[in-house]
Amino acid sequence: MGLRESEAKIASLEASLASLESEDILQKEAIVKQIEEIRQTAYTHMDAWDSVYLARHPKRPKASDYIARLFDDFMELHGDRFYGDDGACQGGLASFHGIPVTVLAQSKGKTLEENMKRNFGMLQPEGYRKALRLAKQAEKFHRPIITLVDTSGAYPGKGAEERGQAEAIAQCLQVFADLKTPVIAVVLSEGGSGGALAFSVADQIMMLEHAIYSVLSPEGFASILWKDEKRAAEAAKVMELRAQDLKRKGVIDTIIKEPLGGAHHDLDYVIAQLDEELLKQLERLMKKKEKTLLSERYEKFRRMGQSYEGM
Amino acid sequence: MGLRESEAKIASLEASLASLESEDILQKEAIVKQIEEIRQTAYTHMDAWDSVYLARHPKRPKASDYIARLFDDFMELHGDRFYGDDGACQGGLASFHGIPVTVLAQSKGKTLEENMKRNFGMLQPEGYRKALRLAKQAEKFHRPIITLVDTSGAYPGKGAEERGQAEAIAQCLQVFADLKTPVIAVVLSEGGSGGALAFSVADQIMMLEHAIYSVLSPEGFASILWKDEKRAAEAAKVMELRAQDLKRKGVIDTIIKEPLGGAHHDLDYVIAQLDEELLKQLERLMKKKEKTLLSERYEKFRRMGQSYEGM
Amino acid sequence: MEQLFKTRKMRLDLFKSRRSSDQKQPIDVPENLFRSCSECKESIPFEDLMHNLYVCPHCGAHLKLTAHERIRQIVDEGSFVEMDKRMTLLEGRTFPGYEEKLERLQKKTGLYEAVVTGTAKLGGIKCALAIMDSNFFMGSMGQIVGEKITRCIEYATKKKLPLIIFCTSGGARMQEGILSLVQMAKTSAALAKHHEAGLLYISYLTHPTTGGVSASFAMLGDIILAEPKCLIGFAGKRVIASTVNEELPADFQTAEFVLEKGFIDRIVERKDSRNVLIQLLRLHERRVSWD
Amino acid sequence: MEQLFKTRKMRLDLFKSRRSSDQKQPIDVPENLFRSCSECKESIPFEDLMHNLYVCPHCGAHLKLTAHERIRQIVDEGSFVEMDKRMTLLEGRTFPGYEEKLERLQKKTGLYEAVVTGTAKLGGIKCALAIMDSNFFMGSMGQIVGEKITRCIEYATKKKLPLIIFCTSGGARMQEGILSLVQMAKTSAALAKHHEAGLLYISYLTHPTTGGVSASFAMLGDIILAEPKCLIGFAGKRVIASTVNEELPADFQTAEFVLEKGFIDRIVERKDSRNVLIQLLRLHERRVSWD
Ligand SMILES: [Zn+2]
Ligand SMILES: [Zn+2]
Repeated sequence: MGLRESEAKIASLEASLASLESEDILQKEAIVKQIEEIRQTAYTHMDAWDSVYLARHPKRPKASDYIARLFDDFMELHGDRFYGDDGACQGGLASFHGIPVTVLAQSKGKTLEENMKRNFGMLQPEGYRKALRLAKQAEKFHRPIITLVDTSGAYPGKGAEERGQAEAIAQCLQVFADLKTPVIAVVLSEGGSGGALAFSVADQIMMLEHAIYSVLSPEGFASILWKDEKRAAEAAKVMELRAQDLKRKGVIDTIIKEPLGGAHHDLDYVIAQLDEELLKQLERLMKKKEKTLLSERYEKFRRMGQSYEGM
Repeated sequence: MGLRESEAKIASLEASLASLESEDILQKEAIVKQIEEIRQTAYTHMDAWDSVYLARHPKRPKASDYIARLFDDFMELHGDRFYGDDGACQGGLASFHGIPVTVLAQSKGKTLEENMKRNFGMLQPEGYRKALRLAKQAEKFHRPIITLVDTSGAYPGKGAEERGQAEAIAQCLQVFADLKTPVIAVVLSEGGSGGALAFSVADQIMMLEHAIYSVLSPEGFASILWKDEKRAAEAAKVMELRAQDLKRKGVIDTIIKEPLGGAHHDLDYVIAQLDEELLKQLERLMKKKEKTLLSERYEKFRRMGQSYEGM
Repeated sequence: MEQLFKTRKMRLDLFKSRRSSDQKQPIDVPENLFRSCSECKESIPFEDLMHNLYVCPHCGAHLKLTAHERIRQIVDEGSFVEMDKRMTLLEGRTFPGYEEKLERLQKKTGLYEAVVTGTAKLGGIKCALAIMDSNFFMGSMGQIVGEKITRCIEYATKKKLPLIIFCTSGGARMQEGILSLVQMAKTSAALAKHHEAGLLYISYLTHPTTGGVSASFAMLGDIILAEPKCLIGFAGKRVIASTVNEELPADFQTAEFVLEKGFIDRIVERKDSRNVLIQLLRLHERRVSWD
Repeated sequence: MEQLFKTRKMRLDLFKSRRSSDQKQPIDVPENLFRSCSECKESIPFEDLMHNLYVCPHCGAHLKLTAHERIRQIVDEGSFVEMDKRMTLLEGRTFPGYEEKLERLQKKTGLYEAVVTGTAKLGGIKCALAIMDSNFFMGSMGQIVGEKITRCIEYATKKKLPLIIFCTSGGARMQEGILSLVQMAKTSAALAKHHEAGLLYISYLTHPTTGGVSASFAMLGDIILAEPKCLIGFAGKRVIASTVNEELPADFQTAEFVLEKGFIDRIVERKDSRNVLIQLLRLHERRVSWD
């Protein structure tokens, strides 16, 4: 039984629990016990497809929730200075434990209305260019950058192609690689394809336990390789898109534990860990000389995928 | 009699000359003499409004004529890498006496069709951003820049405002002020308002004898100050928009002489002078240390308009 | 860390009370005078208007401020020190009627030119400050405006100060011809040096910011703020409408429109402007422990 | 100065004659073979096609080249020295069927991976060169493609060489998962260093340049050239059409379309490509008398 089915089952058990008369104590206890068992089994035996489910869970906290809780005095700044202001990219200044930081977030909405404005967290070229502008501004003022990654991927739209999303993403990759200020990336939920990578060229990459980060969505992967979008669950299992897989491969550095059932069950728990880890890493990175910082960042990405022979 | 009227008169005299029988020798000689007199008077007693006429003369050579004659192997490069490729701004690489240079030109067309493509030499934001891109590229490779100025001004269009022509012009002014490579500007014909200024932040500013360079077109000036566009001729006379006025004010450095009647009467004459002067200045500027070059450029603009009291 | 925040909060509260007390003392205002809102045409007692920072209590319109009223609203009380106050044009006033108009405006406004420059403290942080005044020649930029702003920028660069410019301008001062145009280049060049020095420049756009000022220092801020509904644009609306031969959208060239097009960072209401500026200055204070 | 030009011209003529003689020697081609044009479907004798640089003589379509044919067309004869020729994946071929497919392609193409890297001279100027080959796994970028290109860039940086990359790619190598995605970052980081060193990078886009390659090194050239009509884009046309729920223009994502949108510098026909590259390299030769 996958997590989707388990949660459905729990929901139906909770419904029957509610419908029981107050005197059916034994029956109630049995159901409660059954719910607890399902919960334990489901949440402690999660596979990759379950992580995909949690990463996209409607109740999963969004970037704005983290911004509100992690930072003081967030002042959002707008616009790419070329074409527009992309609602899917929220950027601005904030104070983190008294340290001024630039925050760059991929933001999904919480309501349909907000999601229309935020394009469901899929950035347009303007979003990457806004991030680039604010990143260069952060560099000017030696201000560390914290990025929050949550996007299913770049937006497959006509305008996004016309206005050069390929170029915009490529610029992010090149500029962040050489940005003379510390950068920390946190993969919150979905880290899909080039859109996520554009915000992940960082000195330290953290990832929430049930976030996913992959070359493509499982659906896209199944569709391209097996011509069958419905085999997404199967794809998820071979794609190694979970935090634990990525840590093993050296693509991310730190896993932020989530409470049983996912971040939305206890956001404070996640925030507390993230806050501690961010402060620790920020202080570590801010101590480094610029040259060391940059050469270590270079080496970090340089090392990814070194298993070849026959040169 | 202004130049417009003189040229009209000459044209009608030439027509009657052509209609005369071949035996009317005396009559012919009289007309030829009359033409020559008008020509001499007209071309040697030109006022500002006559310069406006010549600067906009349909036969006046365009930036593309100068590019073809001054440079070897011009390779045009396109695009701003943000939104589009502006036909009103022609930029590219070329060789000038064996020296690689970047050429940035404001280009009017010669036919209606070409003018549609080139928007009559009025740049869109994309044009300024293309120039900025190529200017930064020139800086990367320590390649001198030669700009050719010929625009009636920025384009008063809806899209140009939406895509931030104010920002694009401002960026040109700031970036060129600090660009770490020699820049020479040549005002070819019309240098109108911020659109022209964006291409004129240079170490050396040359101007053709009958080109004009002003805060606004005479028509616009008359319309704003006197609410009467028809007083453009009068405006031209008080605006001090001729090369000689600008040299006196310290806004330009060198005047390139034109043949009697304007550049279109003998382009080779203009090219020969321009070629010599460009080479001389280029060699002079390329010898300078970067720091000297930049501080002299700064001082050049810093000094403009220093007549104040009462600090 | 917590202590730091407490201190900050205390300081902030102090400023707030100081400012509100400041605002409660009407200065030099004849009693019982009314002014009508330029937007909704409602008649408002002058004193009410002043206490409301010259924002119309009926429709929220941000009415025109003099440079000195702006300074009073923004800076720590008594901290403003003016620079180059009496600078005026020595030559080049030859355009018919120009000299007379300048003199008339000087008498009327008490200003010598369309910008007031100097230094001040905001929340205790020293910065260089230039405030344009559209009561003087529609805030148009001639040689003196260009020169004063350039000096202010240069002073900021030399003293490593953050810079704030409140923009309002109808564009270049036509009467000064080409020498007004080149002020765009001069001020932008000075900003290039300030930028190279790693210093903060906040540009604050107010109604209207157009023409040559919009296409130079107004658009070059690290951070660009704007007052609600103010007009921001390069070319004039009427000229554009006749070029494109179509109706322009109602909000064309408003701050809200320009924000959506990606060219300004935030729209800040007048009541928040001092606090926002202080917050920005604080976030850019030079940290001893850093670099 | 004149002498300099004469020498250059002589050199150029020499190269031209060298290349044309080069092209007149058919190499390893079985006689009387025909190939049909992928665009107009005309049948063309293989030898004619080869002499025409694999451009269809009927419709001008620029047909697919192997990496080695591209090298033959571009570089000074005999000047190419390959790097990392036999580099292949040691681990991470676990995806079902992936290992077999790699081996099959290696046998079929004679290549070890989808890119050939090395150094060569063009018009006598040495440069680093990477040429992708879409015959191998649609030119998709996995760890080896990323590693070889990164090494090639790093070599160019170390030896202060200009760099030319001929791009053609269907995108990331899905079978290698996240490690294919991060090659975009790795190659872009290497280019950042090459760029910082003030060196020239020319990106040359050929059919098709899409996905992860388009969103990394393909779009980072100082100068970006493209072959006529080649497909350039990030997202797939079908996906976009279903997202926007409308017909896309016929020329959507063609080189001509992308040129108009401002993202490439020039469209260069295959017959001109060698000369254009040489001209660009010459214009960027390091001048002794300068800096
Ligand atoms: Zn009102
Ligand atoms: Zn064909």
